[in-house]
Order: sequence, then C-alpha cells, then structure tokens
Amino acid sequence: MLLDRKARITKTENWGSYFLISLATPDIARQSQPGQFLMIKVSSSLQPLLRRPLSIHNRSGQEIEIFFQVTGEGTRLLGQKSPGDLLDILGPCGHGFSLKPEFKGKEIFCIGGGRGLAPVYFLARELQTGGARPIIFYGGQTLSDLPLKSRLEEAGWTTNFSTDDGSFGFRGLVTQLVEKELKGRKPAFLFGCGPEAMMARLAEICQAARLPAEFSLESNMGCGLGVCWGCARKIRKDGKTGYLRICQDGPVFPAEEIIWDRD
Amino acid sequence: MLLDRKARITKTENWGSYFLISLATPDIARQSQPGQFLMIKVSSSLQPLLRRPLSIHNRSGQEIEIFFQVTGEGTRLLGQKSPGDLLDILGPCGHGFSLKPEFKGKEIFCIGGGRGLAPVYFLARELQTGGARPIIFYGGQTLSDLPLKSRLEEAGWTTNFSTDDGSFGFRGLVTQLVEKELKGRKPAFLFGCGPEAMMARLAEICQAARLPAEFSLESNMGCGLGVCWGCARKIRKDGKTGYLRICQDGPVFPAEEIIWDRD
Amino acid sequence: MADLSVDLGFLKLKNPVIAASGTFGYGLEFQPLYDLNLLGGFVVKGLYFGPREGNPPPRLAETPCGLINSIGLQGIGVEAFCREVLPPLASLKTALIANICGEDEDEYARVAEYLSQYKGLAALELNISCPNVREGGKCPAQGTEATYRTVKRVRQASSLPLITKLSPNVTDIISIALAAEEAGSQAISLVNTFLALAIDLETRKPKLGHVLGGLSGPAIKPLALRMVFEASRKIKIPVIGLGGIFSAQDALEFMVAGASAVEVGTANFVNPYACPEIIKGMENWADQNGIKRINEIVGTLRV
Amino acid sequence: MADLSVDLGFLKLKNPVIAASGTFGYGLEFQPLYDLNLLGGFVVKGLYFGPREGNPPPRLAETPCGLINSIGLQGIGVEAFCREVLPPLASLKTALIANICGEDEDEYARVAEYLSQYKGLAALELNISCPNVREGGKCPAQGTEATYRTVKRVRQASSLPLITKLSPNVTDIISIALAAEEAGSQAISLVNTFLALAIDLETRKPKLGHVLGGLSGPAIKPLALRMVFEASRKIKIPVIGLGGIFSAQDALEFMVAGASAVEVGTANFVNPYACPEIIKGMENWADQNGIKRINEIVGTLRV
Ligand SMILES: Cc1cc2nc3c(=O)[nH]c(=O)nc-3n(C[C@H](O)[C@H](O)[C@H](O)COP(=O)(O)OP(=O)(O)OC[C@H]3O[C@@H](n4cnc5c(N)ncnc54)[C@H](O)[C@@H]3O)c2cc1C
Ligand SMILES: Cc1cc2nc3c(=O)[nH]c(=O)nc-3n(C[C@H](O)[C@H](O)[C@H](O)COP(=O)(O)OP(=O)(O)OC[C@H]3O[C@@H](n4cnc5c(N)ncnc54)[C@H](O)[C@@H]3O)c2cc1C
Ligand SMILES: Cc1cc2nc3c(=O)[nH]c(=O)nc-3n(C[C@H](O)[C@H](O)[C@H](O)COP(=O)(O)O)c2cc1C
Ligand SMILES: Cc1cc2nc3c(=O)[nH]c(=O)nc-3n(C[C@H](O)[C@H](O)[C@H](O)COP(=O)(O)O)c2cc1C
Ligand code: FES
Ligand code: FES
Repeated sequence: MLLDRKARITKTENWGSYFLISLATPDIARQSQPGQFLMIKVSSSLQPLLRRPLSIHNRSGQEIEIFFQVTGEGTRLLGQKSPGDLLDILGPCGHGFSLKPEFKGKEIFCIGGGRGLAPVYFLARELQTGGARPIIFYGGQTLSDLPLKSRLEEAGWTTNFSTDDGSFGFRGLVTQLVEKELKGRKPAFLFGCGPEAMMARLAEICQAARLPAEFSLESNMGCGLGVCWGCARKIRKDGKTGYLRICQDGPVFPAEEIIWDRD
Repeated sequence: MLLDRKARITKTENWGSYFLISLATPDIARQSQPGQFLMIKVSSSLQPLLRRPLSIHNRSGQEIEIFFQVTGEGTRLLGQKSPGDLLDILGPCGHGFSLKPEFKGKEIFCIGGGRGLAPVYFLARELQTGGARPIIFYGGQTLSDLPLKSRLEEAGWTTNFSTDDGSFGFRGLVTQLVEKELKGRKPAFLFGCGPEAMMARLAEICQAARLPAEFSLESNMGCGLGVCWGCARKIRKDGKTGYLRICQDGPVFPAEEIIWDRD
Repeated sequence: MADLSVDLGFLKLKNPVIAASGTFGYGLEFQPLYDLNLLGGFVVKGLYFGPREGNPPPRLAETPCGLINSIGLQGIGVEAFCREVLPPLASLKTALIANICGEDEDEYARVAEYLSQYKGLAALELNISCPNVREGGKCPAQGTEATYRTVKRVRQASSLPLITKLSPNVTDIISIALAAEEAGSQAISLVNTFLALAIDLETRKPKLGHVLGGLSGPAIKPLALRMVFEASRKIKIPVIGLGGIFSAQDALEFMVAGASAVEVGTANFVNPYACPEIIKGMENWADQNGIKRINEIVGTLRV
Repeated sequence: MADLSVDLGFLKLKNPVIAASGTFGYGLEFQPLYDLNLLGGFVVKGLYFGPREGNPPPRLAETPCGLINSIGLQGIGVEAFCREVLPPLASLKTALIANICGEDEDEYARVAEYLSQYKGLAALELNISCPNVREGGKCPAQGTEATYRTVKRVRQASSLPLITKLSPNVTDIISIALAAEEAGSQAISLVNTFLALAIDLETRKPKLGHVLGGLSGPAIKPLALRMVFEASRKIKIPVIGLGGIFSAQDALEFMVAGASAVEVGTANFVNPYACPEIIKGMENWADQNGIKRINEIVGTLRV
C-alpha cells in the first residue's frame, strides 16, 4: 500500500556531493522492502515540478534513511534541508529485490556503484537478518565517492572497495573487482545497483559465471505510481519484449529480463 | 549609480506576516535616499521568475533594512531567509522623496499605511537630520498591522496611530486621522505611502488644504531598471498625460502629477 | 455548502473536476488512494483499436515548471480494455470517459463503435490532438477539415456523447473549435500538450527518444487559459478546460475564463490526491465567496 | 580560447549573443552597467513611425517560470530615435539592430526607409509578430501571405539587411519561415511571445489592462527550441533563436538545435548582466569541450 506522508527530517549528514538524511515515518518504515523507493517532493514551489525517486537506504525502527548524490537542481534543493524540516514523501514504491529463503547460509554478492550503494545497505541488512552472508562491493571513481565506507565496515560485513584511480581499495572498476573475487568465491546470487554500464557488465559476468542476478534500474519518472508510463524501458519477459514500467514492474529486474541501454 | 550586490543578511525580525531584515551592503547603503528601492531576487531557482521591489526602510552605517509583508510566493520565500544567507540585490533604484532645504524647522507629515510604512522610517530620519520635524502617521486594520509601533515611539518622533477597528490609537482610517490633525497643525509638506485608495484620499485632502505632497506609487515591475516599460502608469506632467515608468521616473511623484487608479 | 454540480447538457457531473487522459492510468491505479466516486469524472488513457507499444525511452523530460512527454499512447487496445478494465469501473458513480485514438478516421470510428457496445461509459473524448504519434507532431486537430471529418465520422459511428480534444498547436483555435461543433461534437476539451523539444547539451541529443514531445504543466497554463477564453466565447457547446491546473484557484480561473468543467493532468503525478484536493478547495472558495452554484462563475471574466 | 564569432552572411557578430528587443530599452540604459561592446549585438525597442503611447496598465503578470507582457510598443518613434538615441549609439563596436513595427505594410516600409538614411544600424529586425497591438493578438506573422507581402515591401524600401521576427502562435512555423525567406529576408528570428491570459480570481478580471499579452521566459523555452529546430532544417537563411534563454547552456542548446545566433530577452530583467555572463559561459563551455569555433555546433543535434 502506497502511503503519502509528511516526514520530519531527524538528521542529515553530508560528504561533498553526497547526503544521508534520516526521516521519521513509522508506517512507511514498517512496510519498506530493500529495493523499493520513495517519490520525494523537493520544492514547495512549482519548480522543479516533479518528485524525485530515491531508494530506501535503510530502515531503523520508526525511521528510514535516504542516501543520494547531488546531480541537479532537485537533489541540490534536497541537500539544503535541515533537521526539523518536513519532506513530502510517497512510498514505498515499486518492487524490491527478491530475498529468497534459500539464500540462508549462502554468500550473496551485493554491488553498489557510487550513489547506487543507496539500496544495497538495506538489502545487505535484510539478507543478514534472513541468515544469508552479504559480500559487499562498493566502487567509485575516487576515495571521496565512497562516503559510506566506514558505515559498511562498522556493519561488519565483508566489504570490497574499488576506486578507478586506486585512491582506496582495488584500483580499477568495481566490475573487475567482482570478476576477480568470483575466481575465489561461489556466491548464490548477485544484486547490483549503479551506473547502467556497470550493471550491464555485471550482467555479462554473471551470465558467463551462471550466477543468477537482479539489478535495480533507473529511468526518468513522472509519477512513480504506474500511471504515466513515462518510465518505461524495454524488458524481455516470458520470451516477449515490450515496454514495462520501471516504477511499478521494477525497479528491480532479473538480469535475463533486462535489455541494456548501450549508449 | 545602480549596484548589483550579494548582501549578507545580518538580522531578521518577524511579526505575523511582517518581516524586518537587515542587510550588510556598504556601497548601496552609502548611496541610498529615502523613497528609493531595491530589486531583490527571492529564489535561487527560476520560480518565481522576477525580482521583487522593496523600499529601503532604513540605513544605519554599512547596513540597510527592508520591511515587508508577505503577500504572495515571493515575499513568503523572502521571509524564510535567515541571518548568514546572501541576498541578490540591485539598487538603489528610482527617485526618492524630495527633501528640500526649506523643510528645516518645519513640520512634515509622513504617512504610512500598513507595509507602506517601509520607506517612511528612512524618510523621517533624513528629514530629522535635515532639521525638519517629521510627524508620523501609521495606520493599519488592527493592532497587529502596526508591528513597528514601538520602533517609531523609540525614535522619539511625534507619532499618531490609527486602526480601522480601534484596537490601537485612533479608531478609523489613517486618512481621517490626518484630516483631524490638519485642523490643528499646518505642516509644510506631506509624504505618503500605502494602499492606492489611502493615497488617493490623502491627495484630495492635501488639495483641499493646499498642502503640497508626494506619494510613492506601486506597480508590477519587470526590471526596475527602466528598460521594460512594464511598470508604466498614467502621469500628468507639464500639462500632458502619458505613461511614465514608476521604477525610473518614480516611484515618488508629486500629488498633482498622479492620476489615481480608482478600482 | 455550495452546489458544485455542472451540467454539460449531455452529461451531469457531480463536480467540475475530471482527471485527464494519460495521467490517471485506467483509473484502477488510484483506487487504493481514494474513492474515485469523489471525482466529477475521469478519462482513461488513450485507446487505439489494438494494443500499442508506445515510443522509445526516454519518454519524459522536465523543463521549467513543465513536463515534456512522448509516451506515444502505449496501451492495451479496446478489446482488452472492455474485457479487463471496464467491468470493475462500470459500477462507479462517476463519469467514466474513454479517450479514443486512431491512425486514420477509420480506426477512430472502429474504436468508437466498439466501445459503444458496452455499458458504463459516460462519453468519448476524441483525441485528435496527440503530438506524439505522427511524424513531426502533426495531428488532425491542426486543421479545420481534418477535425470536421474525424468528428463527423465518429459521430456517425457511436451514439455516445462526444467531447473533441483540441490541439493548442494552431494559429486559430476558434476555427478548429467551430469545426468540431459543426461536425456534431457535444463539447470540446482543450488543451492537449504543446509540441516541444528538450536537448541534452552534453550528448547533443534530444532528451526524448522520440525527439519531440508534448509540454504540459503550469508552464502552459496562461496559454491554455487564453485558448479556453477565446474558444468558449465563440462556440455554443461547452468547453472543458485544462493545461497546468494544479490548484483549486487554477481550476476556478479556467471556469471564469469560460470552461464549464476542467481536467487535471500532470498535477496527478506530483500530488496523487490533486483531484480531490482541488474539489475540496473549490467548495471552500465558493462557500467563502457566497457562490451558491459553481456554474454561476463560468465565463464571468470581466473584460 | 574559443572563437565565438559567427557570420550570418550579411553580418558578422563577435559572438552569438544579442540582447532582444523590448528587454534592453534603447541600449543606453545598460551603458552604466557594462560595456555594450561586449555584446554580439542588441536590438532596440520596437519602433513605429510616430511616438506611441502603449497599452493601459497593468502591463505585466508573472506566471509559473514565465512573464506575460502587454507593453504595446510604447516608444518614441523613428524621428526622435534617429535624433536622440542613434547618435550616441552609432559609435559602438557592436551590431546595433532596430526592431521595426507598423500598423500596416505602408508604415513598416516608411519606418524602414526612414531608418535607412542613417548610419550606424547593422540590420533591421522586422517585428511582424507582436501579439500586443492588434485585436485578439493577431499579427502578420500568423499568415504566409501577410508575412511574404510585408517582408517584400520592407525589402524594397530599405537596403539594410533584414531579419524577420516570427510568431510562435502558428500551426506551421516552417511555412511562415519559408515565406519570409522567399520574400527576401536575410534571416529570421524566432520566437516572439506566446499569446496568453492571466486572471485575477478575486476580481475576476484579467491581470493585464490589455486582457491578453505575450508570454516569455523559461516556461516557453522548450516550445521555442522546437520551432528553431523545425525551421532551421527547412530554410537556408540563418535562424536567430530566442525564448527563455537564461544561461549559457540554454543559448548553446538553441545553437545545437539550429540557431546561428541567439537573443536574450526576459533574462535581462532578472539579471541585468545576463548577456555578458552568457557570453562568458559559452566561452568557458567551448574551451572545456575543445570547441575551437562556436559556429561548429550550429545544428548539430543528433537525431
Ligand atoms: C528507482 C530509482 C531510485 C533511485 N535512487 C537513488 C538514490 O537512492 N540515490 C541517488 O542519489 N539517486 C537515486 N536515483 C536517481 C535520482 O532519482 C536522480 O539523480 C534525481 O532524480 C536527479 O534529480 P535532479 O533534479 O537532482 O537532477 P536533474 O537535473 O533533474 O537531472 C540530473 C540527471 O538525473 C536524471 N533524472 C532527472 N529526473 C529524473 C527522474 N525523475 N528519475 C530518474 N532520473 C532522473 C536526468 O536524466 C539527469 O541525467 C534513483 C532513481 C530511480 C529511478
Ligand atoms: C517601488 C516599490 C516598493 C515597494 N516596497 C515595498 C516594501 O517596502 N514593503 C512591502 O511589503 N512591499 C513593498 N512593495 C510591494 C511588493 O513589491 C509586493 O508586495 C511584492 O512584489 C509581492 O510579491 P509576492 O511574490 O509576495 O506576491 P505575488 O503573489 O507576486 O503578488 C501579490 C500581489 O503583489 C503584486 N505584485 C506582484 N508582483 C509585483 C511587482 N513586481 N511589483 C509590484 N507589485 C507586485 C501583485 O499584483 C499582487 O497583488 C513595493 C512595491 C514597489 C513597486
Ligand atoms: C504522460 C502524459 C500522457 C498523456 N496521455 C494522453 C492521452 O493518452 N490522451 C490524451 O488525450 N491526452 C494525453 N495527455 C495530455 C493530457 O491529458 C493533458 O491534455 C495535458 O497534459 C495538459 O494538461 P496538464 O497540464 O494538466 O497535464 C497526456 C499527458 C501526459 C503528461
Ligand atoms: C517587456 C517585453 C517587451 C518586448 N517588446 C518587444 C518589442 O518591442 N519588439 C519585439 O520584437 N519583441 C519584443 N518582445 C519580445 C522579446 O524580444 C522576445 O521575443 C520574447 O520575450 C522571448 O524571449 P525571452 O523569453 O528571452 O524573453 C518583448 C518582450 C518583453 C518581455
Ligand atoms: S513513473 Fe509513471 S508509470 Fe512509472
Ligand atoms: S520595471 Fe521595467 S521599466 Fe520599470
């Protein structure tokens, strides 16, 4: 059930262009699943017009957290909010990652590229709660793109870091790091969220390794409710390809259903 | 000379829908004359689009003050600013009140209706500096429309208050109060700023009393620079009537030049 | 409490607020959020005869106070609509309106004919104004003759009341409105979206996969208001006004300009409760202003 | 440093940024703010033959991300212009363009003829697209024939290069652009403002004294961009693009869409330094993107 709430900001943290905001919103928190997202009104005026989709980064008790990077006017305005401010949010939206009972006791690869780490934290926590063993991969261009580094380390999960410039962790793409790790480990599943090119490459790697996977896709969203069909992307389902709604039929899709946007 | 400055807010005060904001902007302060105004950018986004014209309410040293009432989105956004914020201002704009040497030693009536008090405070201070004796009239619908009551009292000027409902001072319109006072006093000049109907009535009173007067007019403004001709109103000048620019040829005009908008 | 009902002649609405086509799905999507019976009515997504794939993504781009879309009328077609969607909607106590499309006049007529066999539809909204299907954004509503012919043809194919939805991408909205009236349309709705382009400077590509799209939202409100004003003064059939309505005040302005009812589109995306909130706001305004029946204000602009 | 100069064939500009008519006064007003020689050029306020009173106030109304104006071309007329304004401007090293108006074709021709006697003007911009002077917002640029006739007539009356400014309030911008080209215009500029209405709900009166006005500003940018794209692909003469340009990025998007130069209008009100800042921003962008000459990007939209 989609809920429309005014959530009070209880805490904000900030590293350069990255922000972490905590919101008190008990009933949305209660219903949230990893991979689901919120539609957030960033302005009290008519500009920017549309809500912005942001993944649920974490749930703790009555609160949820969002983690985002400033990429334009909407996220810039969101970054200016302070504790005490009310945010107009709609959620939880969409269908999240498939948390299967058979993951219990198994290693599960969870890959987040840049701001794509947002849903991965919540995912890893829920995997752990379900008895699975999340192995995190967190990649960025440089060390400052890994603001949640210590948060992940504190959680106690096995975490692998990569930076394109080698300023922290593995030097290179996170996809290369995953490939390397796959030589030594045999996870039961892979979940990924990040830039399209990263996910597309991960999908290839998974296919080659016969590793089942799911990815969280992005698309420009009008409503987040499934009514505008603005977020549609080509998806291959039951042998047929057609435009499905990322907001409603996703945002998480099995690797084999996704037709990657190679642009 | 018009200056374009980013002025830091040093202080804000607020009473209901009324706001008083202090701005550090030395060179604009230095040049300001009573009756001149600023064009203020109220939003960092494109909405609302235009700057808002606000009178210079006071100058003290390096700082100027603005005093305004929230009447729509622009002033609402302006009211949300806090000390430390930067405001994009352009000014001083327009031509202010005529402060004549012959006012020295004379009583000068200064009338402010509601937010129209804004320029009157600066005016009274400069009149006093020039050796004239300002007599202030400050009218509103009810006591809460007179937030600057104590500020005026502290300044030590003779001040007459009116409220439509009699909750403070004279019960009735400020124009009635002026008429009443005119029976006992013979000021040398009258300056007024406030709602159109108030100023129009004052103009009639002045004409009957052969009292010279100037009023500060309002108009929707596009640029405040004299280039768009959007602020034009009919003005009678040198026997001819035509559309003059409130922002450039005003906003202050002699009573006899104004063609009142009776709507 | 003010009487919000309006009578379009062929259709009584309990209030003047109709959810606009393409922004309200098939209605079902909003059922978990609020009681659809609160609405004056709603228009479902545009329907072609067969299912339709729609345009390649990206399909949306935001612009200052506006939204460009190029959905391209992705949809399930009339058969699936009548089989799967209509039955659960037919029992609603609100005006259910189908938005009908066609590649040519024939298809428009076939869609109208097919839908007319079913119960539950209060009216057809003839969408001859979508900028997202033909080359370069062209549509029948850009010409008086094509408008006349299409309306006439659909008029003959169906006995359901017909609302013709016009395009704002025209030199003279009055002549098109007159053509629709003359051909037998019982009402017109305007406006559909404005043909627009957004560019991604970094890639030097259009932001939309379909290149051009249709602009909606508050940005277009003053243009839509002007067209409603112009058309409503020259035709006798009622005008349903839309374009950037986000608040009760916006809706009331359209009625003052000459609209007998209004549609709310893009606002549903930003605030899924936009329609019921606008209805409530109109009621409050009427009460505060001593308006007994909301239809008193239609076309009362003092010019 | 990138070469920002552009060559319109009949006119070389040191950079593609021209201040738009009606938003830059007679230029003199901006002289205290910055050196006008920084500009590619500027267009002065519209000129009729005689002085003109303009429309009754209110003349401005703000709308979401837009501004409606109904100034009605208040101005001093060509004689006063040539006597008082032209001399101080004539020595500037930037393209000075006069925006010319007329009640009929005759007046357009007389204005053009009169101005042609003087030195200092780089071109005439033929304003056949102002929505604020004739009944119901009509203007010559809404028809191919009136466009052709007016351009032809002015073409014959003056030897100055002619830029025809087109109206966006048309069904088919391409046919109008072609008519202007055929009649001998050396360039077109588009767009002028969109015919619009704003209503004050409280008084139920139009917000403007003239009832209708013209919408400008960021709200119209996606519509203007579409028209520049459409027209520039079908005509051979250069297109000067405008409508809602507020930043260097906006200006560059117009050039990618097909504009050889741009005009900046409403932005001058919000930021009087808009033009020089846009020029600087274009230069920075070009340098960062390895663009040697800015005219390389004209019409490079990848469709
Ligand atoms: C399901 C989903 C979950 C997301 N979760 C997160 C998250 O947890 N953290 C995070 O940092 N980002 C997340 N994003 C991306 C985030 O929504 C965009 O970065 C944001 O909307 C950009 O808005 P803006 O106004 O700052 O930038 P804009 O200036 O509007 O655009 C900047 C970029 O963002 C893209 N964009 C613009 N509008 C949208 C939109 N409505 N939907 C998607 N992309 C858009 C544009 O194409 C452009 O490339 C998510 C996106 C989706 C679809
Ligand atoms: C020279 C001058 C000096 C002024 N000084 C003061 C002052 O010191 N204190 C103060 O409280 N107010 C002052 N005003 C009025 C103030 O500018 C308006 O209240 C303000 O612009 C309204 O903006 P808004 O966005 O809050 O309201 P909006 O929602 O935009 O409009 C509310 C009302 O304000 C009017 N308005 C809108 N835009 C303008 C505009 N650009 N210019 C004038 N009126 C407009 C509208 O017609 C409407 O009636 C002054 C106006 C002028 C012309
Ligand atoms: C995403 C989207 C899809 C639309 N689909 C349709 C449609 O199927 N049929 C139709 O007649 N109009 C369609 N429209 C146009 C709207 O019904 C409406 O005419 C337009 O958006 C202007 O109103 P607004 O500004 O309130 O949105 C669509 C608009 C949007 C934004
Ligand atoms: C206040 C105002 C006055 C204008 N006067 C003229 C004019 O005299 N002649 C003309 O051709 N265009 C005139 N225009 C139109 C502008 O030149 C420009 O075409 C339009 O505003 C769109 O550009 P913009 O969105 O950058 O403002 C005027 C526009 C405004 C806002
Ligand atoms: S965002 Fe509207 S259907 Fe997905
Ligand atoms: S506000 Fe532009 S000329 Fe006065």
